[in-house]
Amino acid sequence: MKQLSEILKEVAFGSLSSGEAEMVIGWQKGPFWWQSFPAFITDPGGTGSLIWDPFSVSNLSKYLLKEVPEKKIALFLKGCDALGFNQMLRDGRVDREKVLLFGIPCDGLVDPARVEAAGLSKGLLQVKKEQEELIFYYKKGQRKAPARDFYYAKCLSCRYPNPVIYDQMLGEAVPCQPVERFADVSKLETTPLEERFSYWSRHFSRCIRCFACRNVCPACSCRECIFDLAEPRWLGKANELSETQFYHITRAYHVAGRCVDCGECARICPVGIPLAELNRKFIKDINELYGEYDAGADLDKEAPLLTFKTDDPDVSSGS
Amino acid sequence: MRRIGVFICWCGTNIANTVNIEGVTEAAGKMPSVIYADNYKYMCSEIGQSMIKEAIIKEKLDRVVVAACSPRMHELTFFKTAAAAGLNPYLVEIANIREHCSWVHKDKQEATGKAIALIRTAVAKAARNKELWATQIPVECRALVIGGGIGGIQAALDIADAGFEVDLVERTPSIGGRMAQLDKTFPTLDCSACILTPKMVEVASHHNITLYTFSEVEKVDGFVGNFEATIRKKARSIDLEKCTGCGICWEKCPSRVKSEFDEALVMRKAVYVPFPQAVPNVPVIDRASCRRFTREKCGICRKACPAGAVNYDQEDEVLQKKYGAIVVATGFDILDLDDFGEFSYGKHPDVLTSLEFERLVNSSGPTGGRLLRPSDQSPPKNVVFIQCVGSRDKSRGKPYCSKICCMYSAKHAILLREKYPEAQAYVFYIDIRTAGKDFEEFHRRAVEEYGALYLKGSVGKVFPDGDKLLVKGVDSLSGHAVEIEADMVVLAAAIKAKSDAPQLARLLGISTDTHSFFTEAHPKLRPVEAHTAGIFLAGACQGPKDIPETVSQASGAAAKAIILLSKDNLLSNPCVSEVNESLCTGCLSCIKVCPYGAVAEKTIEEKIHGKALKRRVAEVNEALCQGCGSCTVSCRPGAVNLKGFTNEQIMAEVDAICL
Amino acid sequence: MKKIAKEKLALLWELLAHKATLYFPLQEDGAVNFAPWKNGAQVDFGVNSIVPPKNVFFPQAETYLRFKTGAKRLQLESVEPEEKFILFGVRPCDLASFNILDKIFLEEPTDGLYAKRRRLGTLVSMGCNEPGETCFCTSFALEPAFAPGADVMVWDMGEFLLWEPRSTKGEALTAVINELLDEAAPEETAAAVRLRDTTAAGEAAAARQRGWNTEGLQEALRGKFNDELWEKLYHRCLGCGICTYLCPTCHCFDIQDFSRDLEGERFSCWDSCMFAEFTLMTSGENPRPTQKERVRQRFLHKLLYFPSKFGLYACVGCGRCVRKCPVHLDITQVIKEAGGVVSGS
Amino acid sequence: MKITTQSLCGTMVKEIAAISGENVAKCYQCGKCTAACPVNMAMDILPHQVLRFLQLGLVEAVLNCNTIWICASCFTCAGRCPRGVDLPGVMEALRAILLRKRGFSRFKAGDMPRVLNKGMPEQGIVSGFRKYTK
Amino acid sequence: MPVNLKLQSFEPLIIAFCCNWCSYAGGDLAGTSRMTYPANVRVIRVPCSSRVSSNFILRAFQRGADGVVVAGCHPGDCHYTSGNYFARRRFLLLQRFLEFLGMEPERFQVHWISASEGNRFAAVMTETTDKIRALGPNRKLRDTR
Repeated sequence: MKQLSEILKEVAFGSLSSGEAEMVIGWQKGPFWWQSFPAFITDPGGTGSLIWDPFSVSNLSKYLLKEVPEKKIALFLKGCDALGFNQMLRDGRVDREKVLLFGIPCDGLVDPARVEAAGLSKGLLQVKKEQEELIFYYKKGQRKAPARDFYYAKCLSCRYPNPVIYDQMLGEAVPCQPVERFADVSKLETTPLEERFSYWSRHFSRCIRCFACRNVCPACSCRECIFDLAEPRWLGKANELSETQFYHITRAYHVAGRCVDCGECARICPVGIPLAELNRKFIKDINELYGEYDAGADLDKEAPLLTFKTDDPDVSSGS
Repeated sequence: MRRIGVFICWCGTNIANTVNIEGVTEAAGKMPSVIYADNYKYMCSEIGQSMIKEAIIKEKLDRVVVAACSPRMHELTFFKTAAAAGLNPYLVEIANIREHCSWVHKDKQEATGKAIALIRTAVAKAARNKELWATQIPVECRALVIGGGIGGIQAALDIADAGFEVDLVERTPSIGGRMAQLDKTFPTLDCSACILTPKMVEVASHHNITLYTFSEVEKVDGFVGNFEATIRKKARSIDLEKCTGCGICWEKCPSRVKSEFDEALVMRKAVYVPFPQAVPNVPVIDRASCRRFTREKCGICRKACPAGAVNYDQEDEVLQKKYGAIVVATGFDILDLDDFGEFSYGKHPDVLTSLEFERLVNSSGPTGGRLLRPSDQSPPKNVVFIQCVGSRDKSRGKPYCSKICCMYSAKHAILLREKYPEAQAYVFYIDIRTAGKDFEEFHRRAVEEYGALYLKGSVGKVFPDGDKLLVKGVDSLSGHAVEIEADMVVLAAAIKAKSDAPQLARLLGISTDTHSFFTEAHPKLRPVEAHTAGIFLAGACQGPKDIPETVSQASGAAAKAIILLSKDNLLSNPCVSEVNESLCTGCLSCIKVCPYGAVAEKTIEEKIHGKALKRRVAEVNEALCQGCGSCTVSCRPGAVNLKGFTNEQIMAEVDAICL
Repeated sequence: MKKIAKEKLALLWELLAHKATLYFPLQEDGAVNFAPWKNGAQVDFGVNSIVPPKNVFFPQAETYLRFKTGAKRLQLESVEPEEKFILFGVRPCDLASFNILDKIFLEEPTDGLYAKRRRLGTLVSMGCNEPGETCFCTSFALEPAFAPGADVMVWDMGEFLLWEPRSTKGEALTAVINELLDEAAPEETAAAVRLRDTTAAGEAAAARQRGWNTEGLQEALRGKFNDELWEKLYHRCLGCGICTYLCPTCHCFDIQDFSRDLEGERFSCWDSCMFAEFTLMTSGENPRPTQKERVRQRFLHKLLYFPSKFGLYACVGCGRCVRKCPVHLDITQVIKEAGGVVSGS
Repeated sequence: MKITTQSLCGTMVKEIAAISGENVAKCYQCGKCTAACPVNMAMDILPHQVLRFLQLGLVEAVLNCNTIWICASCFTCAGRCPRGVDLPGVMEALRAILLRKRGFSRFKAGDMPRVLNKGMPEQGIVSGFRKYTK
Repeated sequence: MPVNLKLQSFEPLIIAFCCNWCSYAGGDLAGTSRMTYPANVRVIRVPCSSRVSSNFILRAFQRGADGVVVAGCHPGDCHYTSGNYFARRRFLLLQRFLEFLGMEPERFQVHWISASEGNRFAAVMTETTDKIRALGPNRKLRDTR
């Protein structure tokens, strides 16, 4: 990873100093071992602060919505980010001509919670990845452990570790070894109705309506979200379970057939609602009912909710 | 605060028997924004209507709710009532308390409760109704007819006779189409050319018709009343003005290629007129086979032409034309028989398609009308006609009936016997379908007077056997497998849509069925209209058809076009979608779900933080939109809304109906 | 000082819950949050709650008025809380946040509902044995293991909890559960003092390592309204409400109506200065048009406007925003960059 | 079965047409004759099949069946035929060919006593003679 | 027994979104043919089943509907050619999703009822009412205020 980190700095420097890009979006490091965050560099001299480490999890493509679209922007994309980028492209929210994409192969990123759970976080200064291992650095000494043990759940089921779109690929493609991603959904599907209802009610009742799941989502790219509209006010602001249900049903429904399954919503939810399971329920059903469809990857296929076949399965009448 | 008036109809006893009118009136009077509530025995009667009108004026009502029968019944009546009192009709809402209430419920208390709920719902919606106005769309009073077969010819003539300008675009060098290839026509045995050529000439000479042969429609933009088409006039390499049609050029031309018009049974020259009665009777140079163009040698025709009409440098001409209406009459093709190896078609020269047979009996055809076997130019004695080759065949062909084969095969059996009284026709059929005026009689004549032997059953295989063809089939009526030694086998190959029909459909924004035939707007009630307003269908491009049907559909399509063109302006349905550009994200999902191509993308410029930025948004063409509202649901931020059924209105209805 | 053995805690909860609604840090699906205790609930003192306990006084949404239209005059009916409650296990930082909320809701015009809840509630604070990785309470002059405003102060001493009533409300509560309490031995009391000292010292050391303090911070920020700093910072902000909703001191709210037909209610609900609609006016004008102005507002409000007006910073160093911000827009880094004085070593 | 022009237009076919005065091609095989026939249960080839066989030129098959003898010439078929085919006439022609041209006899004098014993009316016996023998 | 009594006294509220061209007309036909179905059903007229947004359905549940029916033209017969095909996809997914969240699938139903199927309209509404009455009041997506 060290090497990739260096290449990343070089191409960032190159694209800014050559004028190919006016801004580079990459990652920087904060004081804590787990703090890697999006960075926006316009000065070639600032590219030295860019990093690539096991915590560079933020999807950078979503920022293209906010940045003034006239600027030519260079951007680093992981596999999941690339899918999100493609979805935004499909939604007409980014201009392919105005971005320079550097692809980063990524076989997984580290979930700080797993490091903490393993009791490795106390006094931890830095975590580095070497081959398949993580090296944990402390004031005194270091420890090693298999990297995959600490990956985010979303990374373990990742099916696109290598970007599907880029102008330049940085580093070697990594192998793809996803675990079954619908396991949780399938399990929930078989639990009794009432149990399922209380499961979701419990999770939804924790929701604080911070909208982080929406704001981080590359498929949520509306200029103004219906949840924010004052007229008509679809979503009330009361602390009322039915409204939270409305929010989560509608959010998932709006990204149905568009969700690239990057898992960011679930990752950043501050209260731990398993949002990805909602999205994956739709993905699973769409795959079963209308044929396999990978949003962000299957660019030659029409989005499942924007097309139909005359012999589609019928809506059972609830009997 | 709105000023809503509610008018409750008794409908004689129809409503009043099951619904407590007084109770409902009282409850309605207390609903939010309702300032007036009254009832009457027959609201739709003159007295009832004047009651409403008076109340609108006296009480200064700004919304009206009529609780009566189904809106599908009297909505228009009450719209007019409101309009007469100066209220925009779209401020009226109907609560259906008859069909959906008093007639389906027995218990008076229940029905009364439901009637109140329905009225409350209508009141809630009405409060959010807005004035709507039908917009006027000017109509370009010209028509475009695509396809110069009998359908296109008839439509063009009818529209032109009604006094409108028509452009008729035909892809091949001459108009005439399939009908020009035929010899006789069933069931009267009229000579096809004799009845067609006068019409072709009429088209050419009609002062309202401009003929574009050897031309294609490349692009169609716009919408009903305002289409703009791009027409490519391909280079003919012959000056239409100078050419006299003397024929020296094609006499001298050294290049020979298979004649499309004669179904490849003979050769034509590289410079050619497809058939002697062609309109215009001016040759074209087929550049793909002309030596001048393929090898940059030759030039004989130019030297030979006494009129100096040959022009090798002619270029394609691209025209932009505006039209109010379009008639599509692009005809059909014959199914490719590659998958039907058992008939030896293509392997034995005496196995023919019906269209080839047609050319062989045609006096302008390759044999001058003497029916001769292509193999040895001898007259055939036994001819086997096989029906349903690819028709009614789900596995290798088309599941539909090609409709005309039964009749033309009977015709062929008759023509055979007329040419050779000793010859025997055998017809293998699955069912005989003779639904048409004089069709059954014609078929029976073939059997009874012309001695054609009809065998109900299929042919399993045709074996070339010396100079004969051994046909093995079955007569399922007698239960016998049969063998016939034939001199000629004629296959009634299925009719199919033109292979490029889907492209044309895309270009025009109309739809096709699973077999690529253009789809009509309604199979029963709007059979000559396409789904896209202002586009009409004629002939076999919509499905297999015979000549009389094609002609009547063409006249029907022409009549529809004339109705459209005779208006200066079109009034559009005001309940159409609209886009709130500030909310529109430009994902254009709406375009994907619109069945009418009524949504398009446009670029707007706006200032964001002091910078002028361009972005794409959706735009609804009100002339094309039919108001289904599918786009509104595909729009996640709710930027697309359907006037008359807005999100706000329906949400208010939901809130009110759930109380 | 009293103490209670850990094995008696279950009895304690039951006794307290019997007396009043008992809010506890409860663990559910791995997330710890304050919620009314019920039998079988999983109490977790190990980490501080994700959502701060401010919602006990300042609920996410709260109806305060019911109305009826249709009659000649609008009929109004106000709603008031009646329920007594105990908030158990509040950390000293969160407890300090109530002082900040008090400045808003108890100063004129007083928020009656908030004031009543403050009166109805008894606060049992639990000292921190060890500050968390992202904690920085000492930088805002707080003590990790001691909350001056608590009605009762408790410390987790391993085998038992030390229990020290610190107000009349605290004394009253202690009286109720007295049967479960034992007198703490002097050395046990001394241990609590030691605990206070070591945690404070530990956090102070950590603070030195962080390399900033609030000395002169307001002066430094006063000239920074148009500073490039905000330009640099705002880019990565996603505009979500995590920082404000998880902040124990954020107190912005909106007023909304809910109605059915002729009846309805008016409620206040949390709002966030991070949201674009927060300052959106009916005219369509938005004085904070981009995330830059919103990010600047959030930090300047906490670190400059609020202290200028009320004399204390609107931050208690609980570290929730540092930990939960998806893009690590870290307030401690902002302070550092904006000119918080870099301390000694 | 081979079908040829010869078999279709053979002399027998022409003869049947000449004797019956009927064009068997008129028949379109709807089967009304068979459906209406009161004695079809005793026939080996059904009435409409008789016509079909003749359309195909299968004269011998028809001459060898019992149908033409079972036919009672009741004319139900002719009365109901939508194509107006005189099927009893065709049956008669077939019988005539057998009786007159081929010397066939279905009923011989020696059979008489057996019938008489059954109390057959005289008129029936005379008719039988006319139908079954030369 | 008291439990049963309580169940029997429950009358569900059922909201039916009917497309103008087929199902609403089918409802009209049920009326003109004087068929009967329970008064629990209340119809909202929309131009096409594709006009029905999930938002409306959820809103109906929030505001107290015990069951929601969307009715449109039979697939292939849509007045607007293809609206019901889109609706079919949208609602099948929604139905399965609501069930995934623990909602009884009977509470949200989709039916294709043509303008000539007055009897079917009445039968569907009767059956739906019976089913939902048996399920009892819906509390799952309901606004508790």
